[in-house]
Amino acid sequence: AEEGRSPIMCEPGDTYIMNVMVSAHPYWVPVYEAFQQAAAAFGCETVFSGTPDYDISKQIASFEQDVVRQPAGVLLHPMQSDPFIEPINQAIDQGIDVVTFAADSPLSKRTAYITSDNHAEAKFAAEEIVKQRGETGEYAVLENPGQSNHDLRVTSLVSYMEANYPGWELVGRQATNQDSTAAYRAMSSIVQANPELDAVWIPEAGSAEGAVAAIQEAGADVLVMHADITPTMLEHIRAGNVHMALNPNQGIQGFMGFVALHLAAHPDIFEPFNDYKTSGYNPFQIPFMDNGFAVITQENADSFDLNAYMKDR
Amino acid sequence: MTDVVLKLSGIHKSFGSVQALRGVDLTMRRGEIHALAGENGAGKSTLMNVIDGILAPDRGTISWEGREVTIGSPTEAQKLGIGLVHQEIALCPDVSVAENILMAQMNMSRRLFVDYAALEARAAEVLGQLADIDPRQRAGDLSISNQQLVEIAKALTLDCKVLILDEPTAALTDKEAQILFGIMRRLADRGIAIIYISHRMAEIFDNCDRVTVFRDGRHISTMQVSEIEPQDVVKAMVGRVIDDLYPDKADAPGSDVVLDVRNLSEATRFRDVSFHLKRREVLGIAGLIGAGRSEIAKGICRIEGDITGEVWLNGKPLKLRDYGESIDAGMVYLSEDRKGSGLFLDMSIAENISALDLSRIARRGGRIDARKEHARARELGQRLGLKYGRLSDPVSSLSGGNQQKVAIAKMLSVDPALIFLDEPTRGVDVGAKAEIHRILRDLAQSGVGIVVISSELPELIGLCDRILVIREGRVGGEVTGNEMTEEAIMSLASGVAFEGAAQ
Amino acid sequence: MQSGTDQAIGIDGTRQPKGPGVAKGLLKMRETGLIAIILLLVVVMSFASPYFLTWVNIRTVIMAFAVEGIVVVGMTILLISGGIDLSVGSVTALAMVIGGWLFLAGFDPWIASAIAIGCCTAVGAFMGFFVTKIGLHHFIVSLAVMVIARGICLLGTGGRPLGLYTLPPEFKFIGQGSLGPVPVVILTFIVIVVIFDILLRRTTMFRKVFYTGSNERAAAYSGIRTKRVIFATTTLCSTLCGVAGVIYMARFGSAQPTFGIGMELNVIAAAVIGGASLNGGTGTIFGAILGAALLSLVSSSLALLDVSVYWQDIIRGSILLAAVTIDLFLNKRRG
Amino acid sequence: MQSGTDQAIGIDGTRQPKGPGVAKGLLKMRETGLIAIILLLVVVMSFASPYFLTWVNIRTVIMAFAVEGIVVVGMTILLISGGIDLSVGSVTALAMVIGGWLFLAGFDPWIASAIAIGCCTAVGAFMGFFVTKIGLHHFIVSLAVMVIARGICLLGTGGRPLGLYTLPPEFKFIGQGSLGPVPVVILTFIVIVVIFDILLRRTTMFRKVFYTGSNERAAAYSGIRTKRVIFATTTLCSTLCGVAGVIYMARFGSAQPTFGIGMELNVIAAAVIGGASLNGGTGTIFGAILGAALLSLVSSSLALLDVSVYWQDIIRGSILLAAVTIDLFLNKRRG
Ligand SMILES: Nc1ncnc2c1ncn2[C@@H]1O[C@H](COP(=O)(O)OP(=O)(O)OP(=O)(O)O)[C@@H](O)[C@H]1O
Ligand SMILES: Nc1ncnc2c1ncn2[C@@H]1O[C@H](COP(=O)(O)OP(=O)(O)OP(=O)(O)O)[C@@H](O)[C@H]1O
Ligand SMILES: [Mg+2]
Ligand SMILES: [Mg+2]
Repeated sequence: AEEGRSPIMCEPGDTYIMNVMVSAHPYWVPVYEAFQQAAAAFGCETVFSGTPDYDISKQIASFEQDVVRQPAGVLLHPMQSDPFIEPINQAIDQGIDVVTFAADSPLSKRTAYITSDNHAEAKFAAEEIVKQRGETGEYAVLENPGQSNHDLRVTSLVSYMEANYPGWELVGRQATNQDSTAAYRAMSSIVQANPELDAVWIPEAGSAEGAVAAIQEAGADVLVMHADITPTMLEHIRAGNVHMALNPNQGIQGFMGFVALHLAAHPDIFEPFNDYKTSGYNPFQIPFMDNGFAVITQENADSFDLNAYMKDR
Repeated sequence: MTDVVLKLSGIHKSFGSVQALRGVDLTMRRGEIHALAGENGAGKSTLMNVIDGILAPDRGTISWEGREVTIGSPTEAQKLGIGLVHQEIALCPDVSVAENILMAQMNMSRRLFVDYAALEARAAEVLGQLADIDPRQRAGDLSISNQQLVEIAKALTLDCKVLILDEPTAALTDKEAQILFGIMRRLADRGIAIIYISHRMAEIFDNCDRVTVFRDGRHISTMQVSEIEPQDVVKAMVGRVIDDLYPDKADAPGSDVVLDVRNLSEATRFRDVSFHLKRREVLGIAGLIGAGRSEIAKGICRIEGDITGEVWLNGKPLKLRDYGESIDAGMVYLSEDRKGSGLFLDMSIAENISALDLSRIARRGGRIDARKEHARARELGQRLGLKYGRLSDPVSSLSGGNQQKVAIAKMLSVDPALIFLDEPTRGVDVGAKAEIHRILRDLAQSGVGIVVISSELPELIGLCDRILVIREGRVGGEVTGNEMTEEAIMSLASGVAFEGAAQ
Repeated sequence: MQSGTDQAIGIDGTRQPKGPGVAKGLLKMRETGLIAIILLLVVVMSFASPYFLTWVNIRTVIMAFAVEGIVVVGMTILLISGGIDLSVGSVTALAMVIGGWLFLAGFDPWIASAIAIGCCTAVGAFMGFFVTKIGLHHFIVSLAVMVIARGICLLGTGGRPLGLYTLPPEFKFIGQGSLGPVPVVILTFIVIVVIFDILLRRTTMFRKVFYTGSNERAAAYSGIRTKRVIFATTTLCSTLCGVAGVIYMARFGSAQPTFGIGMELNVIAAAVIGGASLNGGTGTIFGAILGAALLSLVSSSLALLDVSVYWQDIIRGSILLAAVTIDLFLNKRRG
Repeated sequence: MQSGTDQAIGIDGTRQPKGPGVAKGLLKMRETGLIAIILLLVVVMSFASPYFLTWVNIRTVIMAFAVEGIVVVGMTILLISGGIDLSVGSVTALAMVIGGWLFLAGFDPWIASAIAIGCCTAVGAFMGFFVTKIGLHHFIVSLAVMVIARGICLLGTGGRPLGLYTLPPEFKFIGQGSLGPVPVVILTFIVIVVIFDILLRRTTMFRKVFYTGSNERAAAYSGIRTKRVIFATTTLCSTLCGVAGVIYMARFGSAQPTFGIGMELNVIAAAVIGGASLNGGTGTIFGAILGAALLSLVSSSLALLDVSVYWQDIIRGSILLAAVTIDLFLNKRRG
């Protein structure tokens, strides 16, 4: 390092890449924003990369191309865990650090993993439903099979309800795959078939948009809880059509993701109280880091307007 | 010359390296029936497409009623008053006959809604002159000859000053053709100029006023029909005299039987058909449109229909499951619908010719020997006088008659034991026709069975040793030798008394 | 061989009832098989679920395909003319995004919608240009446009849905309002379907669509400007996508850049179940809408019966296959 | 007018070089335009990014389409015969899921793979049956099978990917191994492409595919059992999906039930860019693979240049459109 520069700061040109699938998805926007903020604090450069498609081959190709560019590290959202084992290990072997976020590749040699605790979200949602509607009732869930965090949010809630609130009955469970039209159709049918429905839990915001429209059209009194947020759902929360949304702290995810990556790329500054250094491991191994989640209600909705947040950036 | 409607001068048109038209002239007078003759590929259809605005000429001028015009599309041609019946049938198979016939009218009409009742009435009226076809039927369900009649009906509805008929009678029997000539004469009397393209000399000499001959894209001559003989036209077309359109008949057919058909029946289209074909004999099959001639041949070859009955080929009974086995047994069928089922228009000439039996051009292991394929195609092409640029050109770039030659070459390429030829010389020029007749006779002489289905009675009479007449799906009778006259055949075909059948 | 039945020929060459014998005529209609299948499903479902035959549920089922049904109308006409359009989903989203974006930029929502629909028309014209002037195939052109239009949606929104909750109530009315018990969306849908069904069956202008699709060359020889016809049907299909997009925008109060992914297959399937041929020349609006209704009914029924999500795809696919097979046999038998 | 040129005829009706004048022959080949476009892109990219012309990057670009390329081979042959298959993505996923599931159930991975490929063949035969015996259109049958196969994948896995990390190394070798610097996947891909390219250009059996696709009736009138040909090409396409699925399984060490969504459009686009006609009768394997290479190259280049994701779709779609347009003009000029 040059004189006067802390060893934690980047050399000019040090670049970190954030690689995702379906790269146009708005979820990544605040994550990458925070990733950039953290990078700026350390004088590093960043690149946003990945594939616009929902296609594992293409994401692997884009990841491998990132590695060709010899970055300091890659913050990766692996579309699937196992296919990324080899690519991640090869990158690590070349001295390029990899931290995963929001989805993991646990069998690979990635140094850290940062995500929301989906169990915690599901538990919070379950308790909120019971708090609002009492010890007995009927509820439904929409789901998006195949995406692990969405799956977890649903399965955790269902098993938590079963285990702790036997008075609650699951009366509808439909796959709507983040498609608002499908959700509209499914929710309409569920509301028809179950006039006594008390609550619905939706693991993502895309389906929630259609579901709320269906519930409003049917004039049903259903407590809607969902995860993630979109501008439309924010308006629904403001208007009181939706009880609350649980939104993972994307900012923390991106910021801490960068920090974990940057630290992993500068292991020299750390003398751990273990054998890692002598055994040749990276001392900044973090098996799991929880970025937490925020609860969005009518009161605090204004702070979650993504368009307002991104306005001057 | 106030009565000149259309005058073409110095028209040039080339397709890539092929010069289809090299400066031709044509003048059409009001009320005349003007025949256009020329070998296959001489450029007749190309010129008609130029007149109809489908093709743009490379050079040359068109003047309409004394005014120079450019015709950019069929619509513009229609507006001027030009109607064209194409050599190739082009109907919309999914819509009714009535709509097909009156499509151009409907296109021009400013009315918002279609009046189906009036449409059908109008179509029935036009069709009534020609044939018995239900205007409400889907056009795609009609047989080829009926489709041809619909094409003609289409042109008759046009309010035109120049009507072009490009080989309209190629798929028609004499009866329909005579009806058409009657209509043509009436139209001409009303002042309409008619361009009539045909390879049948008799038709030209019976019905036309003037005849223009093309050769190799050039205008050779325009003559007054009354002042010349058919040989003059043939000579102008081919550049030599063709003395014999039909080869000599076999002196005596062999005693052994090549094909023996016994009690062949099918659910709806034919019943109890029995006939045989002796060695060295050419058998003709005649009948009215829709009599079931094609269906019988297709049934024997197992191309279509569930047949009962027996078929013996060269003394052996055939148990065929499909047409592939028929080809293996040496029995092939040349389709009357060359565009729909005879040819692969977008594939090359060579590929078309070898389609029937690929094993002939294959080396061991089923590998295609391109050189063998070309050699075979070249040889057959020469034998039939096929006019082409390269063997790798798509068949669609050939003229109608040359396409027909490719279809025949395809049949000959497998050295068959028996060929059914359905309208074999459809659209083929006189020179080539004589050549094809000679080839068929030679094949018969060498022991190959030849069965010819034709709507052109003179051809059947000239070529065949014996003619089987089919009436409404049954064998109506048989004529040989001197009994083979048009009258005799017509009366057997229609079941009407002798004199009544004569035209 | 002339038949003496009491039937007139329909536009699509099918026989249609004329005068008396409507019941018999109905039996011979192209769409009868499909109606029978749908009725069967309705009967089965009304036994399986007490909620099925309620007005609310029926309304829900219709609402679920009404807006997409507008796109089905455009697709059917395009298919009849011999074309196909894979971009319908993206173009519908494009209308939402452009309309929403203009509204947020301060435009009056009606003007914004009109501009959005106009943009979709322009996209259709763009495709029509490549098909008719350049000579490319509809499939590949619309595939490219599907990708490009999606890209424009993403670019215009930064990938984020636009919240349009502030749309004025009189505009939202076209998506959320009701006239009496009937939602405006359903009324709009019915009006569009009826208009185009009549146009397609009865007018000289739309008959040209059938001719062009059945045999383009033959149509051209009859003086029909087939390129113009194809250009028009391509443009019309995209325009109807624009209309659908604007209605979706009013209904959902948001504009999602990712809306309508995979819509094209659903829409084409509906048209084909309803008798449209992928080779052009045949098809009816009424049939296509029945096809859309069948697909939607199946989905709704499966949800109402709370069938496991993993089974739903299998059942839906099988019913699609069964429906076209049964339909084919009924038409063979009859024809 | 008979010509005495020094050319041999390719099966697809294109002229091919023979003896001397290879350069001239190349200029006349159907695929030349595409090669030119690809070379142009490579030249531009090698200036734009220093990483582009590295072996690792080239390998990555090839790897990105090699396995899908096997599916492209099957699709091209099917397109030539006049068919189309929308189910390729689902069927590829089905092979992964069945293979993975059997392996986890204790089967030897090679046997599990063989069974998985066999199941895909059966799916292809199922589609072939509906197309040739029932008489339905490829589009609608494969659409239904696409949905059904996806459902089976979800049902078999409960919607969650199967982890197959325990696959033995000798099996993983077919997906992850290398012979020298060249990955086995690329070698397999090249072998399959070369074999089918030769078969399609040179054998009588595959010539029938062209005849059938060019004019099915004329083929039947030439004694070709066209239904069998179509049945065979349909089955072959699904079988090659099975092969691709097994290789993916070995490569990723997992089986993803949602794998390959949208693959069909990519695969069809590749074949069409490479000169296959959606109306049947024309196409080459070599061209289709060039098409796949072009699409993959464009995606990779955009990623390497850090183009904004919102622009990527727009650029990809535009390049697709530009490529087919340029190709069309080059062929018109030449032909
Ligand atoms: N689309 C085309 N592409 C290339 N060559 C063509 C095309 N159309 C016609 N030709 C060529 O132009 C020449 C004239 O063809 P045309 O069809 O006018 O002949 P024709 O006189 O009508 O013959 P026929 O009596 O066989 O119908 C032929 O050599 C033919 O091969
Ligand atoms: N595909 C078909 N479907 C229904 N009927 C048909 C079909 N093809 C032919 N026919 C009918 O079968 C009968 C026999 O037709 P065929 O073609 O054998 O007659 P033909 O004697 O060869 O006369 P031509 O070929 O001159 O019309 C006709 O009534 C015809 O309308
Ligand atoms: Mg001609
Ligand atoms: Mg016949």
